[in-house]
Amino acid sequence: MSEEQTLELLIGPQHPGSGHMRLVAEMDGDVILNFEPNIGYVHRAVEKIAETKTYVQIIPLVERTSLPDTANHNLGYVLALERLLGIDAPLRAQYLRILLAEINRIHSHLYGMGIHGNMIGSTTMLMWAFGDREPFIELAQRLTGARLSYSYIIPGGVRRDLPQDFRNDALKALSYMERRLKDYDRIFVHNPVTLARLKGVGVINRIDAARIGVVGPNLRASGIAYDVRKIEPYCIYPDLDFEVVVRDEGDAHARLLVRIGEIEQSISMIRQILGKIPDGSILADRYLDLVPSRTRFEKRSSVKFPALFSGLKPSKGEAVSRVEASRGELFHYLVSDGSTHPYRFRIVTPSFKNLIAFKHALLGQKLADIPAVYGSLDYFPPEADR
Amino acid sequence: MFDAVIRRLSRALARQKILSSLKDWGTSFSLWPVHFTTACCGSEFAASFCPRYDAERYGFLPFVGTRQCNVLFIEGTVTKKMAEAAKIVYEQMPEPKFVFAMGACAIDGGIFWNSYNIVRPHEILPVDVYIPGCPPRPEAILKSLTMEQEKIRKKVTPHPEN
Amino acid sequence: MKPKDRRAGKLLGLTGHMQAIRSGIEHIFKPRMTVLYPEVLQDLGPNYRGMLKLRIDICISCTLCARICPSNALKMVKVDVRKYPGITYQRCIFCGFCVDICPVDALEMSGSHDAACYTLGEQVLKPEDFSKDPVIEDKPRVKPLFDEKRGLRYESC
Amino acid sequence: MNVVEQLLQILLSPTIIIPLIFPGLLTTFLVIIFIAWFERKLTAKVQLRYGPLYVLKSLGGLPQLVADLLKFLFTEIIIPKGSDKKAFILSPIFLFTLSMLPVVAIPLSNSYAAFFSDLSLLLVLALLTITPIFMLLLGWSSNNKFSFIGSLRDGYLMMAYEIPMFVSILAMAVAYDTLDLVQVVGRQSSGLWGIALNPLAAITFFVAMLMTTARFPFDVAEAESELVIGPYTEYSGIIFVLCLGASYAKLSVLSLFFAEVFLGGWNPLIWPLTLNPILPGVAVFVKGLLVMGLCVFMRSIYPRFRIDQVLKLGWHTLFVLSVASVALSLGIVWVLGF
Repeated sequence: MSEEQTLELLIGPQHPGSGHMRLVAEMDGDVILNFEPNIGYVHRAVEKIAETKTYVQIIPLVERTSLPDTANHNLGYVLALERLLGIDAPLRAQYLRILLAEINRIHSHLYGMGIHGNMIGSTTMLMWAFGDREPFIELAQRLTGARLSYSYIIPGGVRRDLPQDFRNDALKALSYMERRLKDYDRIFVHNPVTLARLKGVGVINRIDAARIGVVGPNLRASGIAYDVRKIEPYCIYPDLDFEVVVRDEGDAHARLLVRIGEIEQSISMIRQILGKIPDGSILADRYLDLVPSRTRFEKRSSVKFPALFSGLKPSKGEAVSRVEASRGELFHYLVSDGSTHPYRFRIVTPSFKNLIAFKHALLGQKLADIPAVYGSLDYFPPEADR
Repeated sequence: MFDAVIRRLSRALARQKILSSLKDWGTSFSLWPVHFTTACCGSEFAASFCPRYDAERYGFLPFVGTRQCNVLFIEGTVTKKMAEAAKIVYEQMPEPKFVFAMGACAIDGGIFWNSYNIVRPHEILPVDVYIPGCPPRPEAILKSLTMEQEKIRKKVTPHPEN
Repeated sequence: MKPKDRRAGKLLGLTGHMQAIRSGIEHIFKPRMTVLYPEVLQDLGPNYRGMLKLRIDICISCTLCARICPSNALKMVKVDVRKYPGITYQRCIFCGFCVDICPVDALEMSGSHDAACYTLGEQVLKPEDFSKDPVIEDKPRVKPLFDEKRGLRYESC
Repeated sequence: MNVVEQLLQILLSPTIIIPLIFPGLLTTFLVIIFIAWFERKLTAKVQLRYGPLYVLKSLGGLPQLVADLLKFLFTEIIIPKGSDKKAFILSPIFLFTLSMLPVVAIPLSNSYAAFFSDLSLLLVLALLTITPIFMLLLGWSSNNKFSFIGSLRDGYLMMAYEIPMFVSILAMAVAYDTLDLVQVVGRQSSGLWGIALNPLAAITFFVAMLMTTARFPFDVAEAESELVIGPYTEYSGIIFVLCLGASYAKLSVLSLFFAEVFLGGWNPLIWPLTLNPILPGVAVFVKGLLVMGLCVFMRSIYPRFRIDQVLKLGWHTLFVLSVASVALSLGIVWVLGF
């Protein structure tokens, strides 16, 4: 088609519907002929900087790739590091890790839903979702001491024990969330305008989803029950009873419904964890023995780092880990040359995997579908750009 | 001739105390940040508008276009690619305009201080208020707002460093 | 390149409209979630990772905090004869690693995290300034409590 | 003294007061400021937060819009390089004036109107029809892709709402057997208001009104997540306020119109209203404000439609509804024998 007939729209990086990237859409009238997300606006060289930092210093660094979803990124990195170091966390620490990961999954999904609502014009959904994130952020803050950047999971365990009253508070927040999900249904999820905007929009069918390598809730909305928590269970997921939420439609609305389903699953998982969390140590004995006895965690609610942590030296080798982050499968690859810094560090983030879905789902759609699909994919640019 | 008269008249009017204090009052309660998310601090920036903190109480309304807004909120790291966009956005905004640098990354790089791809915003933009933290709490954002409002109303020198 | 076949959905789903409107009206009468920040301060809990404070009298100058700091925000600065950590909040990411690795508990975290400043220089603290208490405004405090109906509610304490 | 008295007489004559003070410029201005504040507050309340507050805490942030206005008054006006300067500056002014102009044709009581016309029902709508032309000009002169698409969408939107709106008003004209707004209100003095007489026409007109004034869920022309802010993208300073004010002015005019045609205007004409010819106008304004409140409430409930869905709604549903409302009116006339 000749150039005069098409219109090239540059959406972003300063645009209410773009986030931290530029979307280049070639339009014929109201129909998208070609769609190119232009990424790299938030490329901060996380993997390269990691080579200049010690192993423990990388923990806050990997979190910064995905601020709404820090716990899962933290967990993924630490699992890889633990494989390199050859240690295991005690059972209670494992439970606490998954507890934080599931709390984080809930508020990360709410973040995505809120942005999705705002993208198609429902500011109420944005505000409600962001307001209802707060109880879970508050829970995580009581547990870890920070709102979003938890840095909670360390090699060999976790940094803090459950605070007092945490169980009651968490149960209250969970039942509140269950109540609120019904409100969301009424005002947003089953709102006729939302249905008109999202049903049948941005369809990725089962075969395409598998072919282009979409991950996470977006893949499960296309009818493929792929979840690392089931396929390659880590930590205590084998002990937990949960289902993989799958829908067959593959459209923007199905992706929204999958997220809501996963919030429900996470709620039930947190209930199970709170019910059967065992007593015990929260840091591996190997490190606990290195801490001066008067600062041991038995006498306080948080662990002390052994001085060793300022210069951990894993043996030569390489390790990988896979975890199911809120946005999909997260892969960490770590190579050690026996020094205090990793030789090579690589993250494959779910957002980067989902990026290709943009191009696929938006061809032939209308201009107004760009934000609808963008929101439904729950794409977080810093995570993709690293 | 006519233009010059008008210009002189309007300048003389704007220098009047009542008018300038009205202007300062209006501007300080109507700081509209432009929708320009530079990095991950955007998630806490959004949280400061959420019902728990509700920055709109100060008339701080996130608005859409550059031409209507007067606040540029640098939300976290500015990469080299984003820095160009940040400068363009700043130039597109009408005077008077204010720049907030949010988060450690927007002050001195934070944890990314030795990255090859970052720019320190105060090198390219006249920053009014710095908010430390990684990410800063929404409270800190609200506090920076009140500080900026005071600064506008009390006529503190805008950029003491430059 | 054919546009994909699509269903526009039922535009006249009357029950859906009625439910949405009813839900909207119901929420007009629900209590707000907002904590009125500048009038009251939120209690951040005992182990919140806020602004740092150095207790210079018990610091043993072991440099562990400066070595573990992921963003090189803590640096050892010479005071008289010994070196003590100084901090720059220009870079500090509030990870709390320095507090947790300190073998003598000379560093502690305060419950204050709402800081902002006009200039860059204010954020660099030498050991002497670092050992002062962070400025905490004297305002009424509220404690967030969990509630099944409202999510979070605030009670003054 | 004589000159002063004459001057006063001229200034206080209805021909001056009506366009400038009540219900003209000043009142409309106050109503716009109030309703924009009310929109922000109501949306905030549904979203469980406060909305504008600290600008004047004792009044719940009521002067917030004054502050915004002052800010815009004193900000730089940027005229982009590639724009058509004359059209760029003049079209918002025309847009705002024309959006407000129909107010003069709306009578506020039997004897209080800028000018009485036998065709005032049509006049109001006809004057409003001109505004989309300036909207198109606005978008075209900005020389920005987003404004261009936005104004085109506004043009398309006009196709969707104009005909149902006219036809639904036609239905009311048939039912009342007049095109004069004073008589329209007079017909409703029996207590049978237009909304009860012909609910179909009322619903059609209300939805068309939401479309005309770009309220949710039909604000496709200003859809912020895809088109920044549509036709107004390049506007800054006080001319942006005119652009934004135009849609609120339209809303205020149409709400008054709705109150007169469907909500009985100044009926019931009870005691305090009979004292002065201006007082019934207050009753109309109160009803108008209620309608406006309902319109801005939609923001907190709905997302926005896509443009093709709005067009479909306009032609498939609203048009059919409006034709049905004409049939209903004919039936009413036939049965009741007006």
